[in-house]
Amino acid sequence: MAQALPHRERALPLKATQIPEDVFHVMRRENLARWPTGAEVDLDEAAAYHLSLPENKRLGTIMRKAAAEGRCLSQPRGGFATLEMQRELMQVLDREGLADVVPTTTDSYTRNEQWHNAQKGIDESTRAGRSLLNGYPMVNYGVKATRTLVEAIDKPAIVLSGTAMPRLTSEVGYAAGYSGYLGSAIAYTVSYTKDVTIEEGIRNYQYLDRLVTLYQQRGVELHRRQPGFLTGTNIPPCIAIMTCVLDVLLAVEQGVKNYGLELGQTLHLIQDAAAIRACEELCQEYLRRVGHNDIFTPITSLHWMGAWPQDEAQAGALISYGGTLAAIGGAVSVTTKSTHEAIGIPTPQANAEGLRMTRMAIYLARNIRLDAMDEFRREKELIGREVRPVIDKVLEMGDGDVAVGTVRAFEAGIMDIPWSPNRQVKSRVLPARDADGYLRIFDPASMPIPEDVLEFHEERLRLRAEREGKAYDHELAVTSVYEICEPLSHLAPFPWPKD
Amino acid sequence: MAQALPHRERALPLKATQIPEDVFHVMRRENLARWPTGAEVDLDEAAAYHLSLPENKRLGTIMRKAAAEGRCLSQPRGGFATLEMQRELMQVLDREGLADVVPTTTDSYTRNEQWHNAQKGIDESTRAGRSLLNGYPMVNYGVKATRTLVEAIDKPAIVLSGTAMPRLTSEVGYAAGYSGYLGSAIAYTVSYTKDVTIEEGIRNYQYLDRLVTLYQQRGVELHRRQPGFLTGTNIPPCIAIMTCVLDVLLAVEQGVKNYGLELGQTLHLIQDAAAIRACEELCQEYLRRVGHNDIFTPITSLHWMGAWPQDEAQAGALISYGGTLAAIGGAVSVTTKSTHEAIGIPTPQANAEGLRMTRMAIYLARNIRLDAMDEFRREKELIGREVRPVIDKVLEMGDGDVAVGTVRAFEAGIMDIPWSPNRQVKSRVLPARDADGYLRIFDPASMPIPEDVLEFHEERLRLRAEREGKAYDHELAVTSVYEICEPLSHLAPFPWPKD
Amino acid sequence: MTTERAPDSRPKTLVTGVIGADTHIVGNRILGMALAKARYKVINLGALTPAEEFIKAAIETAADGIMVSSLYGQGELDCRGFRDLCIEAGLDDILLYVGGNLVVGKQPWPDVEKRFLDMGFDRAFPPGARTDAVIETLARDFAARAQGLRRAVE
Amino acid sequence: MTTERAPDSRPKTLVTGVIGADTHIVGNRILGMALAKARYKVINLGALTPAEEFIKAAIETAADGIMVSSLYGQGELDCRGFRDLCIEAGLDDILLYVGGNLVVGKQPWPDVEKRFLDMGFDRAFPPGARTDAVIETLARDFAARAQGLRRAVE
Ligand code: B12
Ligand code: B12
Repeated sequence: MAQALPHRERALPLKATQIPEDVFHVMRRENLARWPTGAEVDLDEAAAYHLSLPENKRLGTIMRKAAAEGRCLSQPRGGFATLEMQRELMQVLDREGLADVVPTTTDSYTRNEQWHNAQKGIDESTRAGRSLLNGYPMVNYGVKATRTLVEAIDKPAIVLSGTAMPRLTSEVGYAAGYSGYLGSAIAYTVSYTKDVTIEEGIRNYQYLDRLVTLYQQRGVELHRRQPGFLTGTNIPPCIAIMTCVLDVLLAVEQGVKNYGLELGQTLHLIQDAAAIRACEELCQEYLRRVGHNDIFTPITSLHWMGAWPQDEAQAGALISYGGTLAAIGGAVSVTTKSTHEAIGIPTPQANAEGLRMTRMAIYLARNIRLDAMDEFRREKELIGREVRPVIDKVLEMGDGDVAVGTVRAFEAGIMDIPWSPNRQVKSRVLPARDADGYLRIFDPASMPIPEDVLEFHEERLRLRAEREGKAYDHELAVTSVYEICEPLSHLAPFPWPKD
Repeated sequence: MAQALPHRERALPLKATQIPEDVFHVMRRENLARWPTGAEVDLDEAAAYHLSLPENKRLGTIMRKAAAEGRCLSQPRGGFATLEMQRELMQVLDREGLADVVPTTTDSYTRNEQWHNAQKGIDESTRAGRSLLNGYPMVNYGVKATRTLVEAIDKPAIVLSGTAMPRLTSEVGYAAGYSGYLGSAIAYTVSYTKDVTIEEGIRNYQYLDRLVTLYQQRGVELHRRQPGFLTGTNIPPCIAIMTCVLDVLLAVEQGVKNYGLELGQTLHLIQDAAAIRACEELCQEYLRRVGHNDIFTPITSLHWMGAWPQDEAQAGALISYGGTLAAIGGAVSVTTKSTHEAIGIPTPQANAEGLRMTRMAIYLARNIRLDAMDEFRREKELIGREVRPVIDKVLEMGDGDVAVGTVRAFEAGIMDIPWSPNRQVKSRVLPARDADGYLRIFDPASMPIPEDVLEFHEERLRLRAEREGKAYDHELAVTSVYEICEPLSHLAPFPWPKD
Repeated sequence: MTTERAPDSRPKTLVTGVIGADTHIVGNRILGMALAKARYKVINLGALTPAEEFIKAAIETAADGIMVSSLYGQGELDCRGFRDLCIEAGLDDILLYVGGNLVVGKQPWPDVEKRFLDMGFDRAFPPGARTDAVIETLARDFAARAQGLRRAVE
Repeated sequence: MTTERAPDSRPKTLVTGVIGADTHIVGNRILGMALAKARYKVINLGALTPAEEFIKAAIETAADGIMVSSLYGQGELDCRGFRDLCIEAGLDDILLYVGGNLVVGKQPWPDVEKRFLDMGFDRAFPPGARTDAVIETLARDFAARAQGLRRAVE
């Protein structure tokens, strides 16, 4: 399970500041020694390899261009147990799906550093002729083998590895020629682990972000990305954005410059558009406060991250709307799902269809922006009023150190995440959908969100309870978890009863 | 082919005023005698049958309720050659598709009153075990058989019969218990016929609308509907709305009260929303001018009516966006297509999937309205400035008679329709899509649209030509016909070339 | 649009139209425009054209080919016996193309194609065919005919 | 939510958790809430729980059943030998349920169900199962057990 911190490192107090070069050198050596393929990582050779890649394979560059040109790129998820299956998948996503960014999702054993289990998964999958792992065991295959994947496609590749323990996977992935890596200290520790502490999570991602600056020194601008979708379960934009702000503040201390933020879609057109703008603005606002004016922070919008309907037609509407929301919201990229989402990992073909559907939806909505609407402005301003008091409190608690503040804030429940599996997280904050389809906060628990804002949330949620003839209690949060996966006969019945 | 007008009727000059009861009596007798099943029509019995139907089978009522409650109903198209195939289709659409309104599309021989050919189609289809007709031959089957279709479903049924010659089909359909009928003089004559004159078209629909008032006198409020989508080929909202206004003015003269208007989607979110509002407002404005304050004119939005992409994923996005556009635009109902659109008439299942996808999309966008946006207001106002001068001119040309004015306006090209197959229509007006995705008028031909408005259209179209590096000529109109059916690799290529 | 030309200097004449009770004129009209641009002489009969009218027009204009559009699905009924009508009228060898959405519903194209070739059409085109492809095939077929073949071989 | 209750008066104890390296806690937590409401005593081990911990907890609490969640697709690997572990620990007859998205990808449910029943689970639930259905089945199975059967027959 969760790898304990190396001895020497644990002795150092947690701080947000950049890991000193000599300390990092030792950390890297210890890290790469943990599994045989670690020996394949040669930083100078890897940097040279990146520099040899054409522009269309560099995610950092592609994201900057897309942002400058107002485009919305598309990217799916996808990983299978063997190199061969993974290669075929990536080629289908590239060619049939027209993905702008091609992913490699790692399997969950790899994410949890159970490389022996991952090896069993590879072997069993090879025998069975089908994938028994939910992703590609990147560390087991190592740098050289994995590079053949980057070479099999014409687009930039990104590593998707939901984990609080990215140290070895990121070394292998970046060295293999992946130019993007998704993951961050707060977001993944709170949503992908049970026992990893926030402190450990922060230390692990400090490692990853520090690694990126080594590439930077060698002229390679890698893309880092924060998975602000968190537990994917009715995360109100403000909570996602709080983690975005804190995670980007942590990353820039290590020297990262090209840092994307992800937001799961709420499925409310105006809330999502407002969230995308607010996220970018608030991140930049707090970056400026600590003197950073040159950090590139593009926003990625994610197809609905909560429970999906089993009906493929309904799922199709979510996919397509997901493209619409991303395009209208002005996201720089969108991460897509498929019509198989409720059931299992999609086939390469279903995955590619999800991409094409999304791409067409983006094309159709390419010219629409809602920024001039009052409702948009009101919602964006509301998000600011939710985010700032909490972040300010976190920074205050850290006495100027964002890492320390974050740890303390989670301990105190000042920062809280809905539906978190992590024991270090109170997870008492409870969101629910309101009468107009906005995600609101039913119970803020100990989060210092202003009273007047909470009154507004409560009013909208009470209105929903009233309209549906339900009690105003936490069942509103539970029904909101199921809502989108309900069959249409329940969700949108024919309005007129017989007779 | 086109049935010549009965002798007596032709002798009467064309007028918009209501057909006198005694004249209509004769007209009906002659009409019903044209095919054996005509004898099955008994107006009093039919009216009693309608009154015996539960509320959920009355489209007139359902449309009023939906409008009052701000709902968007869903309705597909669909017709097969035999009673059995048609019954199965309607049940699948009702139950698996959750259609709020269940259609019966007639075949094209029936539409053109070639009932002998339709009979051959029935026979061949029965033999082949598959439909060789593109719809249900309603007149051949007659009232009693067709009533079993109405009885096989739990929703209101509507006849879809694109034709300028609806006299006998409408008699059979309404008598069979269908409570809605799609079709109008101007819209269908200009887009579904080659040799039928506008005058004949008007007379034929005067018959149909007059028939509806006979039911009304017996306490049955039937729904009539105008197919403002016209030739479905890049119809700018203003041209659609001109035909809506003229057709509703013609219908109310015959006594119709419950008259829906259809608008094909332009696929521009704001243009479509503006068009829906403008259509309702302009129809009501002109109705008030002639003293009608009690006409119910709900708007139906139609999934893209131009050429569809063959890729089912792309088609899925069009379907889903079609639900989004209808819901956000505030349409009272939406008419759906399927992923098979580019190829052929869909299977019942594919048709039902299109319905469910649309229904989910409507659910997702149920709370969004754009009326407060400046861009929406500007666009809506623009439509008014396009429609009024033309309608005012048409009414002027008719010396107060809208029927006469319409005929003269088409002769003079004052009213004109893009891509019309009808020889009576100049069809010199040419639309194209502009730089922002709005449908604009490239060439107004003889339509009296104000100069300043046309300058605006030209400016937007020139901008597109410039951006695409194309000449500013009529090829803009031709590429706009193909645009939406292009494969994604052409429509939205990966933006960065290899090196 | 294409810049391909008819293969020999005398411009070929083509009769086009939409057969039966079919009103879909858009593709037919665009095809006609493209054919004219490619230097064919185009006699366009428009929508809703009975089979007999195509043949009449072909005789009157001494046409080299007939281009039948059918989009609405009933083409399978409308097109039966079209070649026989041609033969009766003495147009035994006139080049016959048909294109559009030829049958009702989504059916495997090879089956549909065979059905129309069996009816005596020289070529059938699947849904959504583009004018460039049509014009290119026409050029090849007329070139083959100049060499005494019925049509070009693939 | 359901109002169904456990069948006899002594509340039954159920151990629940998400097996393996799986972090999907939402459905498991909601299921736990619903079981508690239906008067079961619920020992919830949370996400990322090794097979051994389920069994340890079952022994410690003298549990009547174990409810294994697996959502992330690797349940097929994680759940192998689960019944054997129970038997080794002397929990030969403990009621074993498994539910979630049990395998990688969209596979026919009857195949998947059989795979898990063959592993020794008493019941396997397909993706998206609702708590009401689970609780109803539990009540029927415990009632059957009171009558000496292994589980209720359909
Ligand atoms: C939300 C979600 C997440 C969240 C989870 C947040 C959290 N910490 O809980 C996040 C974003 C973190 C996440 C991560 C991942 N996810 Co995920 N996730 C989902 C999603 C969208 C919804 C799950 C959910 O919460 N449903 C709502 C609850 C109420 O329903 P439920 O979980 O199904 O539980 C109900 C029933 O199943 C049943 N039930 C549950 N347990 C049991 C037990 C018993 C005994 C019984 C009888 C019944 C029962 O009762 C519950 C209540 O009704 C599903 C797809 C879907 N369903 O739409 C994918 C899905 C489960 N995830 C998947 C995957 C692959 C992953 C990742 C591995 C990879 C990735 N894509 O990043 C990681 C997992 C990392 C890890 N180490 O585990 C796959 C699994 C694929 C497969 N089986 O083939 C799914 C199916 C998506 C897909 N199609 O690819 N995910
Ligand atoms: C626009 C349209 C209409 C418009 C037509 C306007 C007009 N007057 O022209 C309207 C709305 C009026 C209409 C009506 C109907 N339509 Co319609 N329509 C369409 C649609 C959406 C696009 C057609 C189009 O204009 N395409 C653009 C042009 C440029 O392409 P094209 O027509 O395919 O032509 C190209 C090629 O096919 C080829 N080609 C064409 N002819 C020929 C001939 C030869 C010899 C060759 C070599 C090539 C060739 O070259 C052209 C240029 O590239 C299609 C579906 C689709 N394709 O997306 C349905 C479609 C053709 N319609 C259909 C039907 C059924 C109808 C109706 C019967 C019923 C209804 N739904 O109302 C009525 C027809 C009534 C009648 N009596 O005919 C069906 C036919 C089904 C089938 N074959 O199984 C289709 C396929 C939709 C569907 N899937 O159900 N329609």
